[in-house]
Amino acid sequence: MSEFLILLISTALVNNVVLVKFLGLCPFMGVSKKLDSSFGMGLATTFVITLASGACWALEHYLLAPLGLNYLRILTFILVIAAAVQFIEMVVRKMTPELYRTLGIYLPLITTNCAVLGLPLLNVQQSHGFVMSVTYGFGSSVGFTLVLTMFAGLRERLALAKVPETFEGAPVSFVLASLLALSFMGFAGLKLG
Amino acid sequence: MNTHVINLNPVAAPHAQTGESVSAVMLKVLLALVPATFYAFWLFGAPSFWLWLITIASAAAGEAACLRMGKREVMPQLRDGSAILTGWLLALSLPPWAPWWIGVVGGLFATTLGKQVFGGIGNNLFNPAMIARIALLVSFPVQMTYWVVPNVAPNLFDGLLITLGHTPIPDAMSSATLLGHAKTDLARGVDLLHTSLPGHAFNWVGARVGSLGETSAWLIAAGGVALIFMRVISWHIPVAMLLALAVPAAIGHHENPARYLDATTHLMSGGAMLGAFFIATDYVTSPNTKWGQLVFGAGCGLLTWVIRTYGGYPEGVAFAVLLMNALTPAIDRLVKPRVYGRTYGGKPISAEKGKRS
Amino acid sequence: MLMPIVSVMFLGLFLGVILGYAAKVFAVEGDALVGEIQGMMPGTNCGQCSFPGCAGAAVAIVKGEAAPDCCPGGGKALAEAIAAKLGVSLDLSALADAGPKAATVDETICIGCARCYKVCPTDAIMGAAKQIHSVLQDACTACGNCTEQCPTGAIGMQPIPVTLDNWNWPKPVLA
Amino acid sequence: MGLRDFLFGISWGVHPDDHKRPAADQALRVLPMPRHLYVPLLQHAGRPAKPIVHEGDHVLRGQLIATVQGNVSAPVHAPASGRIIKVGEIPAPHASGLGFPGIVIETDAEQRSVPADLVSDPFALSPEQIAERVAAAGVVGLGGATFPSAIKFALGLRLKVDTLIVNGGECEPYLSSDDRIMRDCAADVVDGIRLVMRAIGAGQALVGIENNKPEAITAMKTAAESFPEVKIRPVPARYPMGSDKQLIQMLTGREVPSNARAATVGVLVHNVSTCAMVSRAVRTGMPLIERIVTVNGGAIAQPGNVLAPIGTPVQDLIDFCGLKAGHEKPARMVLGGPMMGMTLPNGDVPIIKGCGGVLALDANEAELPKTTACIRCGSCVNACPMGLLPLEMAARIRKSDYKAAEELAIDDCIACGCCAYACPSHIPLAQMFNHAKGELWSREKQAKRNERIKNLSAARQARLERDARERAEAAAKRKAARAAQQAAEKNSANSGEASA
Repeated sequence: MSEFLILLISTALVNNVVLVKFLGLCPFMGVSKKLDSSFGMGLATTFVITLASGACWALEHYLLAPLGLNYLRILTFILVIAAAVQFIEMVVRKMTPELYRTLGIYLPLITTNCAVLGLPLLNVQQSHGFVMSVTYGFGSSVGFTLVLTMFAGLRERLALAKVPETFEGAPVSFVLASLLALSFMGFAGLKLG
Repeated sequence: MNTHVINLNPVAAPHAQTGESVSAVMLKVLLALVPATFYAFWLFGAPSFWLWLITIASAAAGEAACLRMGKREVMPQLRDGSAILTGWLLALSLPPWAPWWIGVVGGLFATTLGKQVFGGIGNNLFNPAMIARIALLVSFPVQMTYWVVPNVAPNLFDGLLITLGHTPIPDAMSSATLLGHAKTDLARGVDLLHTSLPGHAFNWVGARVGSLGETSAWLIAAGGVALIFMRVISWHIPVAMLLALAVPAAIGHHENPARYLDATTHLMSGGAMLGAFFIATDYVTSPNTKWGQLVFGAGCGLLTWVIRTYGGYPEGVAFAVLLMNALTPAIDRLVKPRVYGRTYGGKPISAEKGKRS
Repeated sequence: MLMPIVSVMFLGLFLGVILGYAAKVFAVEGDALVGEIQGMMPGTNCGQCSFPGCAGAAVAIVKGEAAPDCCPGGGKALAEAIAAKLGVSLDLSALADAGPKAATVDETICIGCARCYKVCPTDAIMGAAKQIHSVLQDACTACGNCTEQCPTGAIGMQPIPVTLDNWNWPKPVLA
Repeated sequence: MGLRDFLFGISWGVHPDDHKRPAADQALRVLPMPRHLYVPLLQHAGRPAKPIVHEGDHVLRGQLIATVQGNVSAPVHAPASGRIIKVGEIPAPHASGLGFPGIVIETDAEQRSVPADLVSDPFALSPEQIAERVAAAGVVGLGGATFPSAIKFALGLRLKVDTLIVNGGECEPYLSSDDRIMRDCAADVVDGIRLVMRAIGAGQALVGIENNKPEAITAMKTAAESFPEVKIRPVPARYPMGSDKQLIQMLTGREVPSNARAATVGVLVHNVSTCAMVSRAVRTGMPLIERIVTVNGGAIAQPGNVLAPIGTPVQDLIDFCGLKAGHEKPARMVLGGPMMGMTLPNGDVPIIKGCGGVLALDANEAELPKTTACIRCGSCVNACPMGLLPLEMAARIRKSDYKAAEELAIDDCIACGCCAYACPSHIPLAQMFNHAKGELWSREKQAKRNERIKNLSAARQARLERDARERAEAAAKRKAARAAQQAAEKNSANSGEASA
């Protein structure tokens, strides 16, 4: 059990997918205007990544490797991810139309989120087992959700600040993201146990 | 009765104001820092004084430049002392004999990227002093971890030469802080019971290796308690932070003394006291409700202990405070005081509950 | 050579079937949003927002062609309600705050021709043939139909006067 | 400020120095009858009263000049005998300088009053009779809320309140009119308290008096000695202890739910001056036509309490107490106390039933410290007696996000001014919240208006369609009738030919 926990902490905090590996930056910047919608986005992304990690591992293990079709890896991974995103989009549209409207274009854009494709590829690269890759995917997406929600809270506070015109909007958000990344370096080299 | 012109912008109540003002509050905090700072000057001699001066000057310069660029009047905001306080706290967290450009880069970074970018006082989201310290620590690891043995105080002029980098610092003088020493020994597999602590590593009075703010824990704590009684800060954050640092340390030490430092070492060494009383209690970046402050303080203490014990860096206070600053908006959203006549959830209370409470 | 084509084709087919089935399970009927927003509009089809009636404006708002505060009749209350419904943040201070206007009749030159109250979408004008007319300020949305009809220009748009009821403390300008 | 208070005492509220002495200790002076009285028709919460007198009429002192209108309203009586010279717009006691409907009386020398309607034993009256006489006398809450007292009695009776809380707090600095009435007419106050208890069926009365008024406490204790059910409870002097929700919590520990009245938790709050007026109204039938007003402030030569008729211009009060040498005009005139008082544009404004004091502030009292940026220090959060987050609300109001301020429960803000007082950056928080509440209220009003307009236009649409349909049917019926008629002529013509 503790080994699972250590992996979770190391993927979520130590090498966080957004602030350390710098994957998935466009939804990180795009959706984080409001806390509720960004938490919704985090959950949707977590679902997609975890599903995709498992499916891509199975795909790699049972289809691509035995048939030697490794060069098709990215194509098939994207296919699975796109299907998962379509599925989650239908679910969100049905379950919470409010969230569907606030996420808007960013929901289908999960497909293009580089973390969603990146993580399965990393799984394959580090040749994780099935459980390992699902945990790795889940841990990283929990890290993504955590940082996205923290950043959304900060940006909501920032919206109330008297930011000078030249920095209004995206520039100040980028400065804020860099400072957040700076403070996340505290977890660098964190080894439990 | 002639009809009078409609006054669309009359003076509103209340017509009485408190005597308190922002600069008075900042002045009290600066005064609370004076004893610890001068003791540190006495310990580390003139170079630390020059470094302190340069850091404050560059912090103020950074703020002035940004204000002028933003076409806002410079003097009132400088006079309220927040830039000086930021510079001072940053200087307290630097190695005493660090070169001058560390102070300049840190001071400028603190007030420009740390505060003015977000719109000046009251708008920054991270503690400016700590952001600058982390930026320096990450970009100039050598200069930022170069500690000096105390009680070797060159006079004023030689001190200036050292700070300006003219005369090199003799190696005999350098040593490691207690936390740094513990971290390296653990890395080398030597457990804490057998490690040979350098003479100056731990000293009750505070004459030990470390940055200006790390030495005299007692004086800093005294300054902090004075601030609490002057009602500038409330006791919630410092008490929560120190408790959340001491409790896991005590448990850890009890379980496995070889692996974990004990509670008093954690409290007295490193930036714990400075962090708890002066850095974590920064108004702008900490929650403003009592319960929120308790959660914030506990978070800072716990993260400091985690980073010190398991993390890559020996000193975790700066990182812990910044991470909790990042969580402050979330804490403010979750922890709100109970409004009179409403439940914690915000719904009006029922009449029976009103009668009974 | 055949294997890659076949495997990808099967994968696509398999996923397509799942999505087809899911589409039926999670079917959602048409976008009820336009109806909701139109329900909020005053419904006077006065045309001040340059769209064909309130329905036209609602469609434009949902499509994003029009801003939520394009309906002067609804004022800030409506703009805020639409912005909340769309989940869009809205800067209301930009709304031209010349203050709400209402039609007022200049009794001295009104000849009682009764043309204006025929075109008023909310029956806000009271009057009979050859009698002096007057406007119910509370029901007037300042759509301006009456001003075009009036032969003598007796009816005009005046800002609603400030009284103790609608006077409000101004927002203090902060440093 | 003992340690216990420091750690566990009440943390809300502020402690401004109260400037009550020496004005509070001066003997009560009676204002000579001013030449003109400007009596507003709206001096109470609810709908304005309807005038029943005309210009040129002659009225006696205490005569009814405006009757109740709507269910929450109060009558207005002539504060002096004289001639009505105007029924129209008079300057309103409001910061905007706007006017509102009122009656101007030119006072005469004789000052003949309406004959008193004495009642020998008021306690023989039934609660309804007491409420009726209080309503007829136009008695309203004199603490400042000016809610018609009789309607409160009915509410209290209906909801079976068990405790009457008498508010002798008067926590606003400078003001001492309640203090003066407790010292001089403690017997009237206690008598009024017992009458109100009888009117609302309350078992006990708790009189909350701030402990910075020792003379008033002793006076009230001696007056209430023989009535065990009237209990005098000194409370710590701390602004806003006089606010009803805070006094209820301090005396009984009960908390009034957010959007409900105090009566729902079994208590009713009345001001000490109101109780004194209830006693006079029930015993002698004397209506509410005069009240004790504190005239104070740095610019006043002899500050003190003055008994003045309702409708007296503020300028007369200030001239009566005189300005200090070197002040030809006060730097600022305030109606009420410094914490919640309303700035007056000029002195021609009349005092009304709910006005407890008039302040003439000199230059340094009126000096506005410069507003600097908010440093999120939280002293406003500690000061707020309602447990709100003033800095968070203010930040959102600055961005005109009133909906978010509403979610932070701005409706519960009692505008006591503690946050603005405690703010080291001197941000006018009270004004921001009044602005926001006004904006939210006007939006709500506009939403209701939109709703009405939608119904109006829908009704018009329906009417036009009905007219068109009826006209079409009528035309169709006429055409059918004509066709039938032609057909009839044709076949009569055919039968004519056939027969011919």
